[in-house]
Amino acid sequence: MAKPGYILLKLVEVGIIFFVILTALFFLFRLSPGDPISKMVDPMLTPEDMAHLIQQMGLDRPMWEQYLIYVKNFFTGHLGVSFHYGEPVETIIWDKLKWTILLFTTSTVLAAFVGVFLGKIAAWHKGSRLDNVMSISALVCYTLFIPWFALLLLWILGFQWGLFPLGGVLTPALWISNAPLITRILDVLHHLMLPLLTLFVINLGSYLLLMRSSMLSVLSEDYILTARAKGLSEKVIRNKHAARNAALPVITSVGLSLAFSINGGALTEQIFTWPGIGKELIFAVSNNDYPLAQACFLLIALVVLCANLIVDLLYAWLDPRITY
Amino acid sequence: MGRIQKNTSKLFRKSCDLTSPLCLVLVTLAMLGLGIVGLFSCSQSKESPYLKIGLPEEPRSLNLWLGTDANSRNILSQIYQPLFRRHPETLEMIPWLAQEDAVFNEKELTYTVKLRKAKWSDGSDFTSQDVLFTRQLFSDFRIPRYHSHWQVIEKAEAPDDHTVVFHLKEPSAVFLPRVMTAPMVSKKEWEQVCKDALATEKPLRYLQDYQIEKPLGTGPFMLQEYKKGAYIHMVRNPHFFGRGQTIGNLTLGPYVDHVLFNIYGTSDVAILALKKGDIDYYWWDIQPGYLKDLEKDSAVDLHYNKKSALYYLGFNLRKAPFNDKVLRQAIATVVDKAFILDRILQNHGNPMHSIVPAGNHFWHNPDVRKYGEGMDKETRIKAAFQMLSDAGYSWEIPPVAPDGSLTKPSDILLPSGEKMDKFVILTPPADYDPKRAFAGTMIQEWLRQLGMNAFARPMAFNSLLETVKGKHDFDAFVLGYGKLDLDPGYLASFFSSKNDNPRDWNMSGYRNPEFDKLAEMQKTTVDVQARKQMIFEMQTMLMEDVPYYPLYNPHIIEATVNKRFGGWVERVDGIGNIWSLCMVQPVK
Amino acid sequence: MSLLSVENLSIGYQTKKGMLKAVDHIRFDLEEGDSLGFVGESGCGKTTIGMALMGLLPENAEILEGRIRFQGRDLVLLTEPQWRQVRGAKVAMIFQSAMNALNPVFPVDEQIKEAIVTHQPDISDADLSERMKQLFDLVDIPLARMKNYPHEYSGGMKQRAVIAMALACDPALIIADEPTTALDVIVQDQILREIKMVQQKTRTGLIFISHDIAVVASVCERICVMYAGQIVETGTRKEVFKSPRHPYTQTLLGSYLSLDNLKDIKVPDMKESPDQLTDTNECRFSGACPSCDRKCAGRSPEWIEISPTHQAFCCNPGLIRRGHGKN
Amino acid sequence: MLNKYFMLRFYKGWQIFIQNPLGKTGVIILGVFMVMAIASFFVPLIDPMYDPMTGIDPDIKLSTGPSLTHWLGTDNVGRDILAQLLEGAKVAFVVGLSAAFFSIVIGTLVGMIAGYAGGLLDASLMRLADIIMVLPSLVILLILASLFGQFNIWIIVFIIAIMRWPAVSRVIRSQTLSLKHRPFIEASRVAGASHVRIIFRHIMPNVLPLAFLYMTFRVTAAILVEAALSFLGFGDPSQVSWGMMLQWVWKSGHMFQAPYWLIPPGLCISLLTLAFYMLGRAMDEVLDPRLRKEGQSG
Repeated sequence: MAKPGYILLKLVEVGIIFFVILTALFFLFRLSPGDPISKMVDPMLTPEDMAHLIQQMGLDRPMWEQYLIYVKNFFTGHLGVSFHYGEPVETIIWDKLKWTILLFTTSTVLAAFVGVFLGKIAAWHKGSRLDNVMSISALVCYTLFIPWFALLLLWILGFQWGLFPLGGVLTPALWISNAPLITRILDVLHHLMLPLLTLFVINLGSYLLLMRSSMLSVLSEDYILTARAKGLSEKVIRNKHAARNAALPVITSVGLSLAFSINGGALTEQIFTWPGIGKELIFAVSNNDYPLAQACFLLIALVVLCANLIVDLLYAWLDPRITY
Repeated sequence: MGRIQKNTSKLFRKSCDLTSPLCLVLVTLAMLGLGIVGLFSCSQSKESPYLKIGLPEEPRSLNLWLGTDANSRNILSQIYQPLFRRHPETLEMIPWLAQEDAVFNEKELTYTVKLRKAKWSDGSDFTSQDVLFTRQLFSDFRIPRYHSHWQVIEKAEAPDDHTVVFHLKEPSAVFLPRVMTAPMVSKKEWEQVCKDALATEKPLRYLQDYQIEKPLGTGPFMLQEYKKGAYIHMVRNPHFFGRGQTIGNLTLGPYVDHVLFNIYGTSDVAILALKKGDIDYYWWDIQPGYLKDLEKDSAVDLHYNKKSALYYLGFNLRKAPFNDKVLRQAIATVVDKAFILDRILQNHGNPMHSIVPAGNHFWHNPDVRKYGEGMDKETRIKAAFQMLSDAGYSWEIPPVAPDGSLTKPSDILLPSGEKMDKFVILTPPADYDPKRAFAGTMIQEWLRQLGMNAFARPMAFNSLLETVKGKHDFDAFVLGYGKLDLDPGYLASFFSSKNDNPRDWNMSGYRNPEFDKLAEMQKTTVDVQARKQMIFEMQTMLMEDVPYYPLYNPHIIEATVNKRFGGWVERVDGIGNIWSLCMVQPVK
Repeated sequence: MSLLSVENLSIGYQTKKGMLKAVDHIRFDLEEGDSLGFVGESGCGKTTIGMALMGLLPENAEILEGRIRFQGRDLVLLTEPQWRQVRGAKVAMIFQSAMNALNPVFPVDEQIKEAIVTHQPDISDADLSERMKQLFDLVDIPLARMKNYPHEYSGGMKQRAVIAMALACDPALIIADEPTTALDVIVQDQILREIKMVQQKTRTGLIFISHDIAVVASVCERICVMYAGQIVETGTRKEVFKSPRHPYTQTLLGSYLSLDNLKDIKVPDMKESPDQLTDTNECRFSGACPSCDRKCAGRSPEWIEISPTHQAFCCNPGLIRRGHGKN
Repeated sequence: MLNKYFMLRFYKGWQIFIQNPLGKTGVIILGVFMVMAIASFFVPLIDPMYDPMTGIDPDIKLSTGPSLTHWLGTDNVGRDILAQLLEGAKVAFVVGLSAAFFSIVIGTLVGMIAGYAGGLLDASLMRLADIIMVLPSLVILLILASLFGQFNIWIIVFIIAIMRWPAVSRVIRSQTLSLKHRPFIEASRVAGASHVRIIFRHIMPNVLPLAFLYMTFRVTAAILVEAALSFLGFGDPSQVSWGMMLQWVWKSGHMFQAPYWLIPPGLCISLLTLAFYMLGRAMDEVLDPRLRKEGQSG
């Protein structure tokens, strides 16, 4: 279980992996064809200008030198300045991260709660019509193609019924006409709804299925029989004895999915033009904005690694029976 | 250990008890509730005094040395002003920050420019010192785009606060259109920054990365607030020199006090916002796909304007088979511009016959050699077949049978007798520019009817440029320039043989001594008419040798809502220009 | 009258292959404070009986006929809510695998308290903790360990805790289903003594289910030997142990006791041929019976009384009466 | 002999499998898509204008709704949507199956070797697996794709495979570990069988069913990733795929006007993944006895 030694080991491991990724990333970016200015098709830009720009970006230096600088800066906390925005990467990322966090924590947590709740019911009535309906629809939700689903929502709820805005995070007109704070918050929430709904539905599916199966395996445990033998009411057995054990894997997977949300995040943010990390990453990458892209990806990697670490430890704590 | 577990188990107790039906109800309620709030807030946003303009993307930066992308320029061009700019209709250079036309002294090689009594938006005066400073800045930092042109100035001096005299190294044809159109910046705002920058080992980078909260300019508007990823709020500049003045027979405003730029990520959303009336104008051209239902909408005005753009099929003249002029001409002949126009642009554009677009009416040479003009498919193929067979190309099965009927030809053989091996036409991918991608596909089909096995291959834009411009390792490609400068100087940069090296602008490797000579000459020819002759001459040469074959030139289609504001200024390249923003006024 | 009397109880499982009888016309009585052991190989239906007495039969099982009289009421007729009154309160169970019988995410005491509180909702905290102390003393688990989590307990302690849980509301009847199988011999011994001692102290009725006749014998006054869903022999510990009459009993004893007996014991496996459990009056052991002759074939066995307390179920009265000293 | 045993096992599995409702629906849906994929070969033969990539209907300029000549309508340059849909089915199968297959092959091999060899090799391999497992595959692909221009479909497949083997190898490994000390392995080792032989003749047949199970899940993942990639515009631009179609409808500004264009591709992606997933679930129940319906308890 979670002995300090174990934790230390894990930490070291994470550190190493991270450094590997960091290095791999650097060379990946530098060895790829094209550079930040190769996209500029502006006849007014002479080759001299381009050379000058490259030199100013420090891309004319030998690779190893660039690498050393990059590593040094990284460990002295300088992620560099974005080629595209000319702003320190940290500030940009923080700007975007706020929105990503807002979107994903809310959607994941909501989905987890509802999913656990429904999964519990489904498992409890295993084989009933209710169960079948629930788990099939969960399956469907789970396998929905995110962008497509997002586009559909956009089309129906946003366009046809005009219930929600079609993108962005706020209504400019509302904000400059210094509206009261509450209205602004509501405005943001209102913009949040569609992406939230998308992610919610998709996560819901997976959590429901997860909860259901883990609940089923718990229900076949002996202590459930014991609980029955005590003459406890079904409700107590289900909610207290079964659900709590069954919830463990879900809780842990919440941690993981928060990290992996980046995957689906890129898509969702792209479609709803939600100014989050995922969207930024895609943008930065397709513009060869090395510092920004690298920082974004490192951030993601870091989050994922930490999430895994935490999950490992959590498991070790929560469930002495599990050993790996 | 046990304790930890107890806590965690507590935690789970909570979590599980929370998951009650309430949760579901809550979620749904929240959604509906917010839905309503949203509607209310939207309806609220409907009536407001602002001129609302949609931007397709986040501007790169409000630092004009970095913000060279379309969106940044749209914003900055309202702030930083040049000494001269082009008149929207005549397209001639007219004084802007300058008081009157520049006076050229032949033998001294000097331009004398009188400046307006303009003020910076903070109320301080705009003086000749600022101009000198700007010039110094260009050369100190070798500012891309400007430095190369400003080099022509040997020295500049300011006899008084509102006069600047530029001493030129050599006569320059592009002094007004290229040099004098550079934005002027305030000494006050930049002096300190420049000092610091020059102290670092990467001055330009420092300058570009410098964060400016409120750009200081002389233009009609100034920045009020910039909310990243959401909007840019600009207000009228009380000190704008042009207000109430009549410049180029337009009495300038601006007639609106606030301009609000909404930043949208995608065109769909922006255009829907337009239809809903959330914005008055979307500063981007509209894909034909949207036109169908925009035309139905009576509240929306569509503006079709000529574009100074060039979309062309380029050949690699450095190697076979395209080093043969006849082959290129034959290909030019089979390419059905009318079809491309009709199918891809859905007739929102005009065919292109010279490198200089027709929209640029002053420099465009209307009578260059035209290929396959007015022919139908069959005659095209026959004509091309004729040209090729005359030049010694042959087929097992020729595309045109002896009896004059079209057949499916076998592979074409070069004059040397060996088979022409397959070649690739590189195009941008469909998502970057569907027009070019599909144009490529069609050209492929046409060439196959001549027995050439051509393959149109969409390629990610980055690597496309890398291959074509960087490595020169290609057969043919379809590319274009959305915004060509109105001065035809680019002819020189695209086709002079001295630019035929990697990363430089002569991508197809065109080498023609006479052309080079003209190209050099026109640069220093100050007499416009003389220069015009040369430019025409050059165009004729190019269309004879077809290193590039111009394909089409789309109209720029823009949409405005006519309910609140009117008076947009139409111009080649559309209504998105400073004139519009100076002229637009609320409709009664 | 007796605490528990089961009258020709039959229980069947609904499976893909149709209705399988796991328990076939069982009858037995149990007096106040008396202890009865069920012994037989796995699959013979003994666990099913236990479950039936707890009203915890799986969904696909149903009671086909018969009555379970407990304290004068017929448990077969109880509804689920009524069952809940009985379970834990009047009838308690000690489960097979003690290892997993406790919920890993709750402290032990909490789980036991739960049992009490469910049946005596208005018990005062004082009484409750008093009661807990008694229980833990009874099964001697140090009070200090009360608040621990199951996985911090040893196997034996877990089992003790389970026993304590069963005793929590001092029930009139305890059903112990293989309570010691998972434990090593030493602990097993302690636990058995534990159970016996407790049972005598609290004068509860005990039904002890095991495949190990020796274990049963060490705990119970009376023993029922089961085979293929039927009781084939019943009697006091002495009777069954000293003079087993039914061939199957003898085989069982043989397989456990005599080291010198070398003939391999054919023990037919239920799972392979479940159709044996479908209705048939023929002797089910005949297939494997060492002393079966053609006289048996086709005859249906009946109860043969050796003594008022000792009966066997066979179709060969002579054989049974004679006791045909196989050993 | 082992193979016969394997076949038998497979057959038994199939029996249970086909009784399972999930499995049945999955198979049916798959069948439909199979037909579509096969049809894609013949459609262009009817008329070149039905070629999904280059076929252009001469008398259609705008995207038009369903008609007799184009049952699902056309896209904005007059290409037949149905044809593209069929082509997409083909591509989806190719991508999904091949990616899954490669990842399974890699995963199984690594798993078996790691499990069988144990020791340092095992440890290092599993570490590697961990590292790869924590990387979000879509993002990786995005970066690679946009850095190196665009990929052709096979490179994408390959990268997906590379990203997806670890989960498999973990399972296979544990399975191998449990097999390693089974009598019949011991026996053959005593009998002097070479390691290679043991791995391939004795261990592999026993782990293959599991591998199959995982294959179905890989397929879903692969299809989704490819689609997502193409949707974001980093796919193979010279290759029609469902993701591409969605991307075209989105980028060409038809998503709010051409539901007949917007809905089919996504629907297909979702359905196909659903089908494979159902298959996986069904197999799960076949191969994992714990999930099977309990028989009687004695």
